[in-house]
Amino acid sequence: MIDTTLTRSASLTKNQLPGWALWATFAASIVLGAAFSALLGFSIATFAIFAAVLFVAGSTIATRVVEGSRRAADRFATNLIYGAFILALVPLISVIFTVLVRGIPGLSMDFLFTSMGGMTGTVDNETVASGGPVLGGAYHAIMGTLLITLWATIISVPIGLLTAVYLVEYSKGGPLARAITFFVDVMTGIPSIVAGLFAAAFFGLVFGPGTRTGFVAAVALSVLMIPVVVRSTEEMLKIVPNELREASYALGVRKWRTILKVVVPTAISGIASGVTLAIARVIGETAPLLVTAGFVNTINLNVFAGWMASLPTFIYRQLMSPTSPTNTDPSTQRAWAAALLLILMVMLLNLGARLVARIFAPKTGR
Amino acid sequence: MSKRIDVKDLNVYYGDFLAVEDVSIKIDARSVTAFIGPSGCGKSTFLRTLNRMHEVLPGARVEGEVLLDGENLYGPGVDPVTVRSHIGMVFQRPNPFPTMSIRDNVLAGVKLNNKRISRSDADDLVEKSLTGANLWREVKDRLDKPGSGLSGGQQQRLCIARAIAVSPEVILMDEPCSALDPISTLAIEDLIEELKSDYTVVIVTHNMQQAARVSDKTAFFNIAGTGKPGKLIEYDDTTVIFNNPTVKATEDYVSGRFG
Amino acid sequence: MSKRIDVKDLNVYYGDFLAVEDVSIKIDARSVTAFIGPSGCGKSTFLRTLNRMHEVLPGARVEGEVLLDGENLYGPGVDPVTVRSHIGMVFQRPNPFPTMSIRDNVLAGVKLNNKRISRSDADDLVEKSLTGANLWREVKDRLDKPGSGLSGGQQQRLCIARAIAVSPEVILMDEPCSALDPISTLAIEDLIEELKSDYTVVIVTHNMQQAARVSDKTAFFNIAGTGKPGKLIEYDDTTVIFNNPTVKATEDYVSGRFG
Amino acid sequence: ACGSDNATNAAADTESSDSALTGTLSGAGASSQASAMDAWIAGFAKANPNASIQYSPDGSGAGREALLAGGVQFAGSDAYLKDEEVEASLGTCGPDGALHVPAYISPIAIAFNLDGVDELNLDADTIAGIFRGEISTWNDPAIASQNEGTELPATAITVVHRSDESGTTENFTEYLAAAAPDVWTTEASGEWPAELDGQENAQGTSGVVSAASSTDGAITYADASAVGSMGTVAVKVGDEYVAYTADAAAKAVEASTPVKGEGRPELDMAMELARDTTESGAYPVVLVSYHLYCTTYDSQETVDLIKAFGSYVVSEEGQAAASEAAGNAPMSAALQEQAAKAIESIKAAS
Amino acid sequence: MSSKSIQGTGGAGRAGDKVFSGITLLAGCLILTVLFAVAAFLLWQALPTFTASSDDISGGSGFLAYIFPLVIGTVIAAAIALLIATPVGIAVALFISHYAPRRLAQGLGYVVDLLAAIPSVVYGAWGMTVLAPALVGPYNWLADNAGWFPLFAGPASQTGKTMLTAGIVLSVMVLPIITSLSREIFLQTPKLHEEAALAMGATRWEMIRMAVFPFARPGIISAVMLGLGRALGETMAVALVLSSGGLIASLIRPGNQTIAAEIALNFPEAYGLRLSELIAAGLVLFVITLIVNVIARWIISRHKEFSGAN
Ligand SMILES: Nc1ncnc2c1ncn2[C@@H]1O[C@H](COP(=O)(O)OP(=O)(O)OP(=O)(O)O)[C@@H](O)[C@H]1O
Ligand SMILES: Nc1ncnc2c1ncn2[C@@H]1O[C@H](COP(=O)(O)OP(=O)(O)OP(=O)(O)O)[C@@H](O)[C@H]1O
Ligand SMILES: [Mg+2]
Ligand SMILES: [Mg+2]
Ligand SMILES: O=P([O-])([O-])[O-]
Repeated sequence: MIDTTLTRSASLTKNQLPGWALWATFAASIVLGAAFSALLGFSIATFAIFAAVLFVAGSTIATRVVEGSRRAADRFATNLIYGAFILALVPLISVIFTVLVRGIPGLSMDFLFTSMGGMTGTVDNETVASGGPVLGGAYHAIMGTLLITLWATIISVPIGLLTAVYLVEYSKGGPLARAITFFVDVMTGIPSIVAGLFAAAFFGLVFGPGTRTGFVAAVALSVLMIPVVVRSTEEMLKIVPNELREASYALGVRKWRTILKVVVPTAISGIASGVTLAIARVIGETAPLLVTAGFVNTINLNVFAGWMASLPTFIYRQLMSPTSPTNTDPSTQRAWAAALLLILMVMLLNLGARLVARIFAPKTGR
Repeated sequence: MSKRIDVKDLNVYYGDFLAVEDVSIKIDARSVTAFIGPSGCGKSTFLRTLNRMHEVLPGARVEGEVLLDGENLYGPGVDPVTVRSHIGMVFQRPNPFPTMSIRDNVLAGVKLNNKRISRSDADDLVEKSLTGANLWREVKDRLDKPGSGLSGGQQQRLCIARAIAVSPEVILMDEPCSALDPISTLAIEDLIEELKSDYTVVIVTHNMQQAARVSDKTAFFNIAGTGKPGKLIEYDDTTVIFNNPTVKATEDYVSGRFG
Repeated sequence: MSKRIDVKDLNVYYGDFLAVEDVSIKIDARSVTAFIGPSGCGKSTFLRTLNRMHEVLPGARVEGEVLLDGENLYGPGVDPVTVRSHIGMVFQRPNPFPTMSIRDNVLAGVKLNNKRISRSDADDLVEKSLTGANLWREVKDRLDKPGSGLSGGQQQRLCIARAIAVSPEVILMDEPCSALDPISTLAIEDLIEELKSDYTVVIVTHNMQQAARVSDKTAFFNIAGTGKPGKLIEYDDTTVIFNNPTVKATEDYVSGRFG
Repeated sequence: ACGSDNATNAAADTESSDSALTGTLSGAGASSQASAMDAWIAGFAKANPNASIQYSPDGSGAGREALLAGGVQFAGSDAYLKDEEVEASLGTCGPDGALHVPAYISPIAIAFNLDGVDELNLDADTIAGIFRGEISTWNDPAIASQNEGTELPATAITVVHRSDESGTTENFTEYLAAAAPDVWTTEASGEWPAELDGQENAQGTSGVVSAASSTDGAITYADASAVGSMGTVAVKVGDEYVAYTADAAAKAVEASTPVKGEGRPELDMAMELARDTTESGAYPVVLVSYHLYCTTYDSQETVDLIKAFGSYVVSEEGQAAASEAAGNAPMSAALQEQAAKAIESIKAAS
Repeated sequence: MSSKSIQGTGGAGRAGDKVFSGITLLAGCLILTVLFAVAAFLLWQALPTFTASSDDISGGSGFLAYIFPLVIGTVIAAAIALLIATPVGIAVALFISHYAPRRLAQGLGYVVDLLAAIPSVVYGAWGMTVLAPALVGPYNWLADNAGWFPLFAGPASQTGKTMLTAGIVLSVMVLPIITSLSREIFLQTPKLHEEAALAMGATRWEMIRMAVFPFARPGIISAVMLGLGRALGETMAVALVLSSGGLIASLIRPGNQTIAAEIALNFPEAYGLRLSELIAAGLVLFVITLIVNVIARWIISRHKEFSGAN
């Protein structure tokens, strides 16, 4: 029979790192990490870095010596992957912590349900002097963000989905499809402000100069959103197995029904996350909104007329030009509270998308 | 409801590669026809041309005519979707829809086409089709569970149930039993026997005994070598093919008493 | 290089569902053992426990012992990766790596352990394995083409070539021939015959003739009803099982002279 | 549907319904005015509940562009129109072009973050030297010699300037270029000189203030209302050191000369500030932010609104409201009067 | 059970197909149109810059001299962001799809998606108030100990507002994009192929390299491209976090500037030629994205034959 070039251990358990070895490595790297860190003047960050590096190196080398290079590579990869995850959590926790600590004090019913109408620096000065609750709220901005994002979604998701469907299901890789794919990629790199300027200029041309409405902003955001929707949907549709399409065709089902009822539902989980991602990407945009929706302190619920506030512009203005320049704390508090709200909104959206995905997703019973 | 198929001088291509060359064959209505031949000789490929599933693959195309009761499937103005709803198909690999329950999988052909069907009709259809595919007993208590939770053999039978649920006139089966155990295989063979009285059945099989048992006529395909096109070598009554073939290659192939 | 397998009181679960109950079986080194039984009775499930592939599925677990030459596969400190490199597997559905060429597919397992295999050794190994799987002739001119461009049967043979290329001590095959034509089936059966002289081979098959032809011993599994666990009903020399089984169910099953 | 625009819980105003003004005015421009504008808008809304004003603090340049393009009815700008802009305004803003009215006056503080030091006396040359990076430690003799008795540490000076183009920068560099021409050899501009590369910078007034407040040894320049608890510089004018105050700033504005020229309307109030003034008690590092109106509007309704709003802004009451909210310097009475007159000249196209 | 002819039937259904494919085509064309409109808008607005004499351009020595440092700055920022976010993002996606305990994985995915939910102003504010001050110490240490290396040449910024900080903030913003798309694709890797690898005795990592990565490669590239788009186009975060300036090799000193931030910072006060200049800068960014994408496409297409589909 085929001569084996493998070097395999005869026993199944030989050359195994005992279970306690990793814990020992862990303990050693903690101790050594603390020691090294102390040499440089102890800090949590250097300690964590030293300990992590020591642990990764130590466990990899130990594995390498005892179990061989393949296991070592596996252990190394595992360590790095866990490490990467922890690393990714650091900024996340830091940002969330910052937003929570600074945002929670500002959240109140008043903040949720009033606008900034009538607010002036004088009011804030008095608030600071008297120590009373911070007045003024983000209701106008919340509604603005909801409406603008809703419209942007209404515009982008159908266009994005349909385009992705065209690319994956219909195009057969022709020059038009290649052009679309290519330019969609290019579109992802349009700076957000340019999208805003473009929408402003376009509506300026059509409806007269200075046309600023929620809808103009929605169009600007759509320019930013569409490529994300197309790109993520395209990837998700591509990995739907052809077998399923064929099964459907063989039942005499039309292509468009196959797409809508078999292909899209199979990919819906990924599509939903892509759309969520796209919404999250634009819901926090500031620059394009500044030039398209204008900026107001009062409530406007009509996206087709009048200027409109939004949470990101609200945050930006409160941070960059506080209501009272002399007492910026109330403005800062409002800004962080609004940031917290914005994050909560996207969280809810995310939950919603997951629910959608769960309902339609392929049942993996097997 | 059954229909006759006449294939005239059919060449099947994948892009520039000629996979099946110059096949002419007459398949009778109300009969079972088996395609046999070594792997890669183009049985699946040829089968797929009979309901225009071939053209779903990019670059795939055919030359020649396939007549269904005298009408050319590849004629101008013929809608492949209509063709496929007349000519059903079961694939080599089971492919239930992962997003659908077992019940919905069976009803897929009906529901995906947006045909309205009453609840009780649907229940009857599900039961009838699953019984026909010898699966009813095993799944009747979990019709609402996903179809992908079944074993390979169960999945294949589910696909058969799905195909017969739309009652096509011709049923094409590409090695439908290759994943099945003998009991299910027997059930499917019984089913084919039953279907024959109303439908035209074409089946690809690697199993000589199966071909001998179920088919009225047998077509033997062969291939001269890699990169060469597959060809129809001999086509005759099954008894003739298995007992008294005219071509040497056929005899060689069927005389090995395989599988 | 061959090894003996002793299974003791093995229960196999999918989450809470007991799929296979209380199996004890001794599989001799240098022999071919066939698992037969109706669909869904847990043959594949049980087979997968023999190289710890079962636990790859979420929620899947086993109770009991599987001893490979006396060493428990499920013992503490046993690495499933080591187990699997001792015990190779061929699946029911062909699964070549689509992104690798045919050649790389064959070498995939070998390269894991031996990155610096010389070009000529690799060539030899590829040719030997592919020849063993009866695929060499068909693919020798396109070794650098992707493995996914092959027909179903060709793909399955490629997977067999890939499994034997690493020369495991035990080879598990889950219906390896279900997608194959008789010629390839014969080739695989010859291959199994050959492997037997060095390795332990376990094969799941729906094909009674195949079981009868290739195996030394046969295990018959059965299932009492849906939702019930599969059980090992009878295990004996193949001639005994097919000609003189002690259990009625076995006799019923093997006497239907199926596929 | 359940939100309210009454953030301050003000009692509903019933007495003010005698105002007949309706409609919406849109303005855009300088962000320096944003806080004051909030106060004006709130004050104006109280008196005219049926009219509304909206202002987008996009920046002076954007405001001027928008006004000249007809996108807004008024603009706020930290700088007056350049000649070519005046030319453009002649067509789009009526035959007499656009009108500058000063609305917001605020001293620019030179603020630093130095432990234990709250005030420093510096002359223009020293300030320019510091901001050019030529004087790089706080105990430099040039600084010490002007601040006898102050304990100066050897801390390195970190200059923080604006990263965005800004009216504050323009006014500050104008002062440096005029008062310290030997040291500050760069032309005044809204953008910080590119040749002074490698200094710290931040976006917006709040950006520089926050960067400077959190960096030991930092110095920056910012609207005086925003500098918070940082130490500030008293600037040498003539022979004395003047700290920024509202009065000192107003005095500097009074010493200015009007800008005259082709195409500027007669009552226009664009002014050239005398940065190198030696007048006693004047604080020349000051920013004057204008409102720009058209001299002629298409509809009488707009004219009524503009006049009502414009005169409110420059009224005693409007200036007081702004300075209370934004902490800036109110305009002097004389300036208020002149401004009111200018606004009166706005008319509808016949 | 119709025994109708295959000819002429299904007219209505066929129309459905035509209409649907027509609509999808229309959607695609609409995108192209918008894109051309954006390009045309940029060109039209940028035109004065290209015709102006070089003295009138900011910096006084022509547009090329003006834009060059910005291009380099943009590339540096995006490169730092991707260099950090790509490996970390893929690793996090793998962690969620193949490493984390199954029960945890869903929740973890959600947590990382949260990063995408944070608006860029908040990242900017966080970068400015939390991250930058925290990095002053490490930067000083780098300048003291690795100052010989041009990228870490001192003296380090005393506010921590440097290119490296901006790059880190960008990488945090880009991370969820890469992670969430890659994760979805990793989860879709055919079980067949994963099992094939495992059954051969591959370790988990080897299985990932053999079955998961090849399958996911085009998807990963797409994800990275999306992330790159964000990194290139991000305005607010960079504007708030970076002490901008001229071109400089050191990443821990004030200096460098990105195109997007340059536009955002100067747009408010810009008019006339300056405005046109900024828009021309936008156009250049457009071109950069174009070039990067050409390269990415090329990489993907090189391996087309071996793509994981089917
Ligand atoms: N999608 C495809 N593109 C290109 N060539 C293909 C494709 N599918 C099959 N072929 C080739 O066409 C020929 C016929 O393949 P086909 O699948 O029809 O064989 P088969 O007779 O069904 O074999 P099996 O019994 O193994 O299923 C083979 O050479 C095969 O490699
Ligand atoms: N992943 C899974 N999760 C839950 N149950 C499963 C899973 N896979 C299989 N089963 C169930 O376990 C039982 C045994 O299945 P298995 O696939 O082992 O059968 P088999 O004997 O191999 O059948 P076949 O001959 O059809 O391949 C069946 O009832 C099946 O439905
Ligand atoms: Mg086939
Ligand atoms: Mg099985
Ligand atoms: O008011 P600024 O132009 O300095 O922002």
